[in-house]
Amino acid sequence: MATKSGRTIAHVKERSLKDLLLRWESLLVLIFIAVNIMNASFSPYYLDAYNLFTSINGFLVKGMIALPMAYILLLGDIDLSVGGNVCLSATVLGIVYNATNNIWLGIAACLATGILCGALNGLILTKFTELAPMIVTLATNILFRGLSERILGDGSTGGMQSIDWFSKLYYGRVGPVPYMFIVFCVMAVVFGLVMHKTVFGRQMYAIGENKRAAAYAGIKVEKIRMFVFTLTGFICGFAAVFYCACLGSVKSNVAEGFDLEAISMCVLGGISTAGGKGTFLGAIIAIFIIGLLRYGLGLINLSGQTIRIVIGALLIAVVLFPTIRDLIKNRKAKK
Amino acid sequence: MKNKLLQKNSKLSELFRSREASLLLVMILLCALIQWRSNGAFLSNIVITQLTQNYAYTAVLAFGMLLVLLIGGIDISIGAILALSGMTGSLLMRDGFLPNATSVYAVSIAVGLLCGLVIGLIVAKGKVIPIIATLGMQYIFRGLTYAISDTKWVSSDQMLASYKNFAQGSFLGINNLFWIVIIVFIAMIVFLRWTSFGRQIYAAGSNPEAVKISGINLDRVKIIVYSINGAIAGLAGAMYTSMYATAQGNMASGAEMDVIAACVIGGVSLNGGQGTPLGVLLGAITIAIISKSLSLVGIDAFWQQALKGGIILLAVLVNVLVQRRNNRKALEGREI
Amino acid sequence: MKKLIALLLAVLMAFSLVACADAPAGGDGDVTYAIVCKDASNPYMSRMVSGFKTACEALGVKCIEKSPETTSVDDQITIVNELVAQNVKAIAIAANDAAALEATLKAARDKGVAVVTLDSDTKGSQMFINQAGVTQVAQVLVDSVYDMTGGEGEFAVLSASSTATNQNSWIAAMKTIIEGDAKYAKLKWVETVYGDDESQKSTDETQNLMTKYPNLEVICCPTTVGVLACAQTVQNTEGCKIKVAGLGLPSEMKDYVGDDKVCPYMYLWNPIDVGSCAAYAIDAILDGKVGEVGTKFTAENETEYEVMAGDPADQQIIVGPPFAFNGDNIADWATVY
Amino acid sequence: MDQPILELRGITKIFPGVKALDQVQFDLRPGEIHALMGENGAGKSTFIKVIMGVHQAEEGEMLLNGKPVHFKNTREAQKAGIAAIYQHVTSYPHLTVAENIFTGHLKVRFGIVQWKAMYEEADRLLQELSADFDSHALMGNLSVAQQQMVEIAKALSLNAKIIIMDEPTAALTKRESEELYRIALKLRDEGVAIIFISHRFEDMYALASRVTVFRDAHYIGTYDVDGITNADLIKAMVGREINELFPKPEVEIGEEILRVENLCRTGYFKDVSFAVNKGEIVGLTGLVGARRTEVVQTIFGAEKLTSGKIYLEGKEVKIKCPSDAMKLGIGLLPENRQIEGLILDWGIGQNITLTELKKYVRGLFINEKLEHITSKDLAEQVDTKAVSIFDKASSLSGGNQQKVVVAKALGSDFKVLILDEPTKGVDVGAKAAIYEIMGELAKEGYAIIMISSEMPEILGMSDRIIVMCEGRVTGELSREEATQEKILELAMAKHIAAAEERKVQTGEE
Repeated sequence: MATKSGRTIAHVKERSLKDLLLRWESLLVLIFIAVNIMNASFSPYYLDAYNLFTSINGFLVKGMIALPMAYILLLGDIDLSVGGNVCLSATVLGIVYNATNNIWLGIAACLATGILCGALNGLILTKFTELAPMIVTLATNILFRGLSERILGDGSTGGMQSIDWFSKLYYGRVGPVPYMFIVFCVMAVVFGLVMHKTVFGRQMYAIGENKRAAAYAGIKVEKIRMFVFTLTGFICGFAAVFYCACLGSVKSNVAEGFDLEAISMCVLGGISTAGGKGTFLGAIIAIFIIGLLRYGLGLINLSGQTIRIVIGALLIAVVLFPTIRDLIKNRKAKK
Repeated sequence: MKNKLLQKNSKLSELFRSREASLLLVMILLCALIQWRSNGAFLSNIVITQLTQNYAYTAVLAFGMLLVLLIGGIDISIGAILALSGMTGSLLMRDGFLPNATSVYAVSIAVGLLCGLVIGLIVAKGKVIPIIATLGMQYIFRGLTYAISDTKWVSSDQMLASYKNFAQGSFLGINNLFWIVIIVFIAMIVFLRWTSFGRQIYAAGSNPEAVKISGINLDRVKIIVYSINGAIAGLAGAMYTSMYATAQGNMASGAEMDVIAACVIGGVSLNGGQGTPLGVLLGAITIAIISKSLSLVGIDAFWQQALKGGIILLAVLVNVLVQRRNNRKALEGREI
Repeated sequence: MKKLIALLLAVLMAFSLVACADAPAGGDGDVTYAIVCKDASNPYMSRMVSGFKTACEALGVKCIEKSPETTSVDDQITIVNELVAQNVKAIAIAANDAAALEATLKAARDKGVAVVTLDSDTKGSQMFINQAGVTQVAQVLVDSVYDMTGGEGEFAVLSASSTATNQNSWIAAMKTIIEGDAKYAKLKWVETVYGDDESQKSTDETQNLMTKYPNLEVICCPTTVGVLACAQTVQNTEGCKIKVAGLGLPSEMKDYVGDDKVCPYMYLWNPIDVGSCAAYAIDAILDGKVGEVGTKFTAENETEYEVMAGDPADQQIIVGPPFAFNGDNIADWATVY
Repeated sequence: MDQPILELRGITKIFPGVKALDQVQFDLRPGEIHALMGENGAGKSTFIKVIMGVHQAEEGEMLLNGKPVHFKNTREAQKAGIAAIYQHVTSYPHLTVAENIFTGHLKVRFGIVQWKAMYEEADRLLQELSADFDSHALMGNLSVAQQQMVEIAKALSLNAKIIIMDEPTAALTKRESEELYRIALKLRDEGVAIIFISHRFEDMYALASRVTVFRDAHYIGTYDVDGITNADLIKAMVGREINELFPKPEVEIGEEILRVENLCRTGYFKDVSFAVNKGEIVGLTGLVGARRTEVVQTIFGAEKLTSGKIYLEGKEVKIKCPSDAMKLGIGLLPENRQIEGLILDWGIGQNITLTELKKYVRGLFINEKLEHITSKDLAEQVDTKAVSIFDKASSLSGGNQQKVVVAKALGSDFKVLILDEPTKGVDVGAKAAIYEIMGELAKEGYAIIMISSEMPEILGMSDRIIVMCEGRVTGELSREEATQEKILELAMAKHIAAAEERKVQTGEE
């Protein structure tokens, strides 16, 4: 069309081993391996498959919530209300089950509650775009938990575990592998493929990088945000079902701190809270790093507070990684 | 010329339209409602004294958070810093290293300052996003609090009488803790309005890119701001332990959320560059009134949390709607 | 780059070495008992742990202590799983929920681990080491309210959080007692409030009770954390005549207990004994000394306990009646726990 | 000849992977205005930042009044009497004008900021510049031209002996530019030496006595403005000759494609009506504040329409968001490329395919191979100067960024293309290429709306010209009848009317 200079542009990416090694995920894989070696060498009980899967099951409810949280962070948003949402959804499951004696109704109500809570967040944030997601979800978190407290008062609700198959959702296994682990893996694959291989995923990246440019490229920014917040709500409800299967009894203080835990997992996985950056693989590895590190340190009976310090230090050390890497790169470039 | 006249005239109306004014209005309405519902018990000398004493530390924390939010940062570790510094001061006092109340306060502030400095360095030099840096440090500070205290408490009888009495004492009829709030408030006004460093903080939040080429050392601003915020959290730690005459590992966990809510209600923007100490003071008082009065007006204990969340949400939404209305009015007034 | 990786690995290794050095080796043929608390920062719990530990030493077994950060039942499930994975022989747990641990504890028992509960009971436990019967505790609380009000007047209850199982059951029992006996007809229970075991909230709630009910005579706090904040607030309020009743640790409450102070007397049982008793009970269970209801075992100081039917645990023993602390004995007990 | 007040020799600046400056030199004499020219990406902005101490040069030396100096940061440069006005206005929107003027050197006594003295001094400086706003105004409420004036006041407040202006006229209208010339000449007469960076030849002719040219991080030469021809200068800048600047092809104009009637947006514009036909290029022009951009943003659905109707090929359409507009075949190339047009951190390939990702979906997923090949083709079609489609958009110069935006639009099936200031911040070489592409598009049957503030561009490219003034359409001119004077008259219609009204009023009194 225009006066051609005859310049050609390469469309195949050069892949160098060095670039691969300098990726965030490589660091995570290294840490993951290190954590496992460490755990296995310091505790003879670590590599017992049955117990290992028991412990994995223990953090998978949080892990499930970390999946849509990755989307939320990718969009440059944040959701501090997931803990409250899980709590309220689980409460509704228990209450409806006890009122109707029908577990299916309970599950349906639980999922509906999760969706409603997520949609509420989404609605407020997309109708009032000038509001910071942090403050809105902070308030709705208090609201959701508060509603659960209103419903339950000083009591609790439960009895779902008496249904054998329901209890098996959490406790059931194929060989040593829990059903829930399989469910989680399927979810992780789906979430990962959507994030990296589909139009929707690419659009989320675009929104996280630059909302205005995304809108000008014809992406329905607010629709996608609304959908992702609602999806997060749905996954909260979904996770709440497994959570109920695990606990069998719900009080208004369950699932406390799930929000920051899920965010920590994503952040360690390289999904920046500033939006638009990170890969799903990173988040998945990070879920297992945090979970297994906790388990390993628990097996050698470190106190909870020491484990907390180790995890905080790990998080800080890893997020400092890019700065250190650039520092080294620059020094080399100057030479 | 026309422009100038317009501006002069609108000074007064601008005052009425400011966020502070609308917040004040909401506060007055809220107080009136509570006064009515509590059969006149709310606006009594005693309740106001209790309010100022019990929420003094939250207000002080909010001023520190104001600085951080002004430069476009955030600090969700202040609850943990409060605990660590308050615990350190109390432990040293218990073991007899500190002779008087002043030294306990000094130690707590120093510990807080140190914590803040670490965060500042990570954010400024390590180029880590503030929310992530403080999320990680929060785990560390809280963990350290348990570790140094061996998960034990420091109890009332292990504390100096002068330390405990300070929090209960008053001067000119105003509780000592609230005096601290007043002093920090005035110091903030002077600092932010009348010192060149204070103005640099506003500049840094208003346009961080511009700051880099205007001769202001952005990293230095960040480090100092986080350090001041840490020191203030340390001060709040001492206030907390002297007020409640006990130091516990889990104290003030989740305080950061109330503090951020207070700032946002007070008109501080999470994007930086906007917010005033007066707004923050009003925001902190609003949050205190909500927390304090819900049970006072006889609202069922199980409703309180849900209501608190609802009210915070409502306050934020109303603020946006008022702001939108103002903008629309301004646009409609424009001549085309 | 290689250097960086090497450095990181080295740091990780160093971390783990340090970590390893602190940790007691969990097993290798040794017999290990574990105790799991409600949360890490509760002095009452740490007294219980110390009793358990001492008893373990006396019995010649190893002891692991673990606590979640907050009173969350999730973390307790994780902890129990970690303990089971280490092949501990027995777990004593102060449950954060009356039902939610059932499946986890059952799984532990299926693996041959002895499970007892102490302080707070839960489904799935073999034996509940009951510090004092629920009715017994409720009775002494009601009686102290009755005594402090002089038989009639207004009183309020300041509890921990609405999710605290123990507190809830005591409060429920208090209600039954008051409603069931004409003796208490003139006591007026004005409100139950929750201080969430936080200093600020407890102080607020106490102050609000004073404002709302000018004729309030007694505040009853069945929580060791709440009673402290409550007593402190009442003492700091000039001209306040309210008395504080409840359950409190002598060491924390030393300043406030006495005839002329805000809390004339209060109750508690010895948490050290509770912990110690749990260890002996485990020992007896593993030895097969106890089984059926009615069998007996001896614990520290030759004290003999009889196994009774439990609910929701299979069985229970009751350590002893609540003990009253007053101005005369508080100073002595403050040094003990 | 005077000794240079500022002299730089052999300056080299390296960024990771790129040599931004390679052995460049420059000298500035007292009381002269020295133009610095070069294509985007030639290294001018980096050069300024090296002088100001924002960046540290790897090699070379800088002499101030014959003495070697080395600034570690901007403050040191300012203390030495050098001030810079940057390309993108670097103001603080939430602060007052006075404070913006004094940022970095607030008037402080005993550690206390002297607000009163500052406002007085600021007002004095603004008066000197004949500004029409006062120092209490909030910076965020000012127009770009007014903000520029604040930047100049800032330089004056520093008592600078050397002022560097980086593309100060880029965002200004002709009238505003002339005001700037007046100020610059006044400063020169007062003995201030000025380094003036610009793309516009008219700036250079109006002001400078000498001109230095950079190209691709190298120093090319320094010339007397009177002694060099236009063509030679362009050759020096782009390294080749550009013959025809406005290659407007003759296209037969077809049926009406887009028509808007009585568009209104409260507070911005009112009663805007016009139409554009197949194969036609309609120029939309006016002074800053005419709200041309707001009109097209509204048509595109990026902003909310208060009232009015939009017809596409004769049928009324409702456009609520950009994706509606794009589905209907309306494309917008926004003025603010860096914020609205591109995702700077992404490769150019992904940028190009973003709008039409669905085209590359095979099955459930995006076929990346197909995506890469298509985006490569599109990028080559507009002759983007890049090594690979994985180059980050931020690494390209302004002109090449604009080409990527064009390539992005080419990937979609649009009928109407709206180009908002398509050559703003684009260097001469790329400009010609963009005009050429525009011509080709018109030939292919696109209906084109082009917003521009540059008179030659408007006159050279448009078939029809619509002029706006303060939110209203004030006139429409055909290609034949349009002249610079007529356009200006329409663009200032409301100003003139206001002035006359004032005259009448004073007459009555």
